[in-house]
Amino acid sequence: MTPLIRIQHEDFSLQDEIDALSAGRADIGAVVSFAGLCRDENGTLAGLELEHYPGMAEAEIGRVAAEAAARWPLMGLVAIHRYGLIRPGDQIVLVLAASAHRRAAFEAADFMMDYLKTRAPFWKREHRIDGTLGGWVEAKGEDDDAAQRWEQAP
Amino acid sequence: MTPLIRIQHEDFSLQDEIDALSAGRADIGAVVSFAGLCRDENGTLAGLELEHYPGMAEAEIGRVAAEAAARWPLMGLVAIHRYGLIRPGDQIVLVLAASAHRRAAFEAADFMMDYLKTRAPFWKREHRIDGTLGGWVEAKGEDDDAAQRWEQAP
Amino acid sequence: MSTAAAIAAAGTRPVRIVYFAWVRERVGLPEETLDIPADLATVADLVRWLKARGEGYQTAFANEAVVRAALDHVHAKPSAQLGHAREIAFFPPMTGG
Amino acid sequence: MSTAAAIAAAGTRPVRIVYFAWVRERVGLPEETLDIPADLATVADLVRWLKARGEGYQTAFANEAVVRAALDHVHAKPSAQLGHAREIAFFPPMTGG
Repeated sequence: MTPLIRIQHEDFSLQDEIDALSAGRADIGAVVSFAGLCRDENGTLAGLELEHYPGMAEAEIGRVAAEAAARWPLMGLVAIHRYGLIRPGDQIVLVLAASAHRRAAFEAADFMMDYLKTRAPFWKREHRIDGTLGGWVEAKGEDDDAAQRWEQAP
Repeated sequence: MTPLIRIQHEDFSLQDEIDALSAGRADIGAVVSFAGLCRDENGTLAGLELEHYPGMAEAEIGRVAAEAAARWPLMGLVAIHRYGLIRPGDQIVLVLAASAHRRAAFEAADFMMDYLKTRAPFWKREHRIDGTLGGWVEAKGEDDDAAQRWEQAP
Repeated sequence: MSTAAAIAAAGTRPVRIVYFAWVRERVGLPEETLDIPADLATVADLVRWLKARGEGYQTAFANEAVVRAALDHVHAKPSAQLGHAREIAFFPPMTGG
Repeated sequence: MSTAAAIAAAGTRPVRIVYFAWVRERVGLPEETLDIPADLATVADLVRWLKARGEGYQTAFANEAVVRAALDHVHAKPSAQLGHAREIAFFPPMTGG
């Protein structure tokens, strides 16, 4: 199972990714996907600008994916992260985990997202509808806590 | 938030369902979806025939969805279950949960699937490629155990 | 005389009974409307009454603990009161999803 | 004389340093190639050396505990050895996903 990792500006289609994963095989029973969308909490957002570290983004998501593949019996794993200007309501990130059964697929997708949030080198900045540039979005402590859930006891 | 429940023979598109959920709004940050596919474990399956109890299927999935909506702050909840003959590799069921943040979306989708498995009135029977009719698929004890995880302490 | 008393006096009431999957196959039909004794109190009572109707029912309900029931589209335990249920369903454990 | 000893004797070695998000804005450039002293051992040592270069760096690294680093595309703690890293990155905590 080779994880598919894409860093791109273009939007993506969940159904296309699932179809590509399951084409020509019938051993996948469960596909869990996470789609992260651009939220506008106050009605003042023109869009989020996503800066990323080319090269490291692919490498780091690849390492997270390899960890997921080592922990769960996966038959497919996709991670797509967009960069550039993303409008409110638009898709930012997709994680898709396929397995024979649902438990592995749910856990792997959940794990991937927790680690993507804290390890993938992306930074969000707000562009406001009044034309001004907002601040850089601050990292949340709860994301670190979420990632901690997956640490195995020594 | 009104859950969308559909019992149909036709296939579905995850991306269409997500787009419909998020159209014209920007408060959804996370959409978790589960797609269940028809597995052929031994290479002998022509398809699964899904029988259902019309009326009760919609009602029961509606009750499960109402429970999920009461437990998590959801902004969208979709459950689509197909009936009739489903070919190996094809989609059978879709659950999609949308929320501001990912934890609620993950848990609600997970909960929905565990309860759909044990409460939705659907029954699977195997059709084999040699033309014979296989047995009815047997319910798994592990599905009951999975549903039990969500029972709240009295 | 109350409605309930009238039904009890009449001795029977009509209910629609529906069967699914292998319960349907063993009973031999997908549904039927039966006049059931008004004094059948629970789902389990109805199952015992059905089993007395013939071999198909006996095979279908051979292991009563396995067969599930629903009253008017709501899951019901063997001990559940039939009440005024109009449609009673019997089926194997669900295997959807 | 070993390669390491040769580098140490030369006194400096060239590394590419890249900056992202508000670290990039405060430093005032997205990347630069600098000849750093060969005796800088850790990421923290490099940060201290950079801060001596000017105000932009001082602002960027005002709170050293907040800024993250990567050595050749791999996350590194302040105590991590620079080793033979060719590309060293500094950036705020990630906010992707």
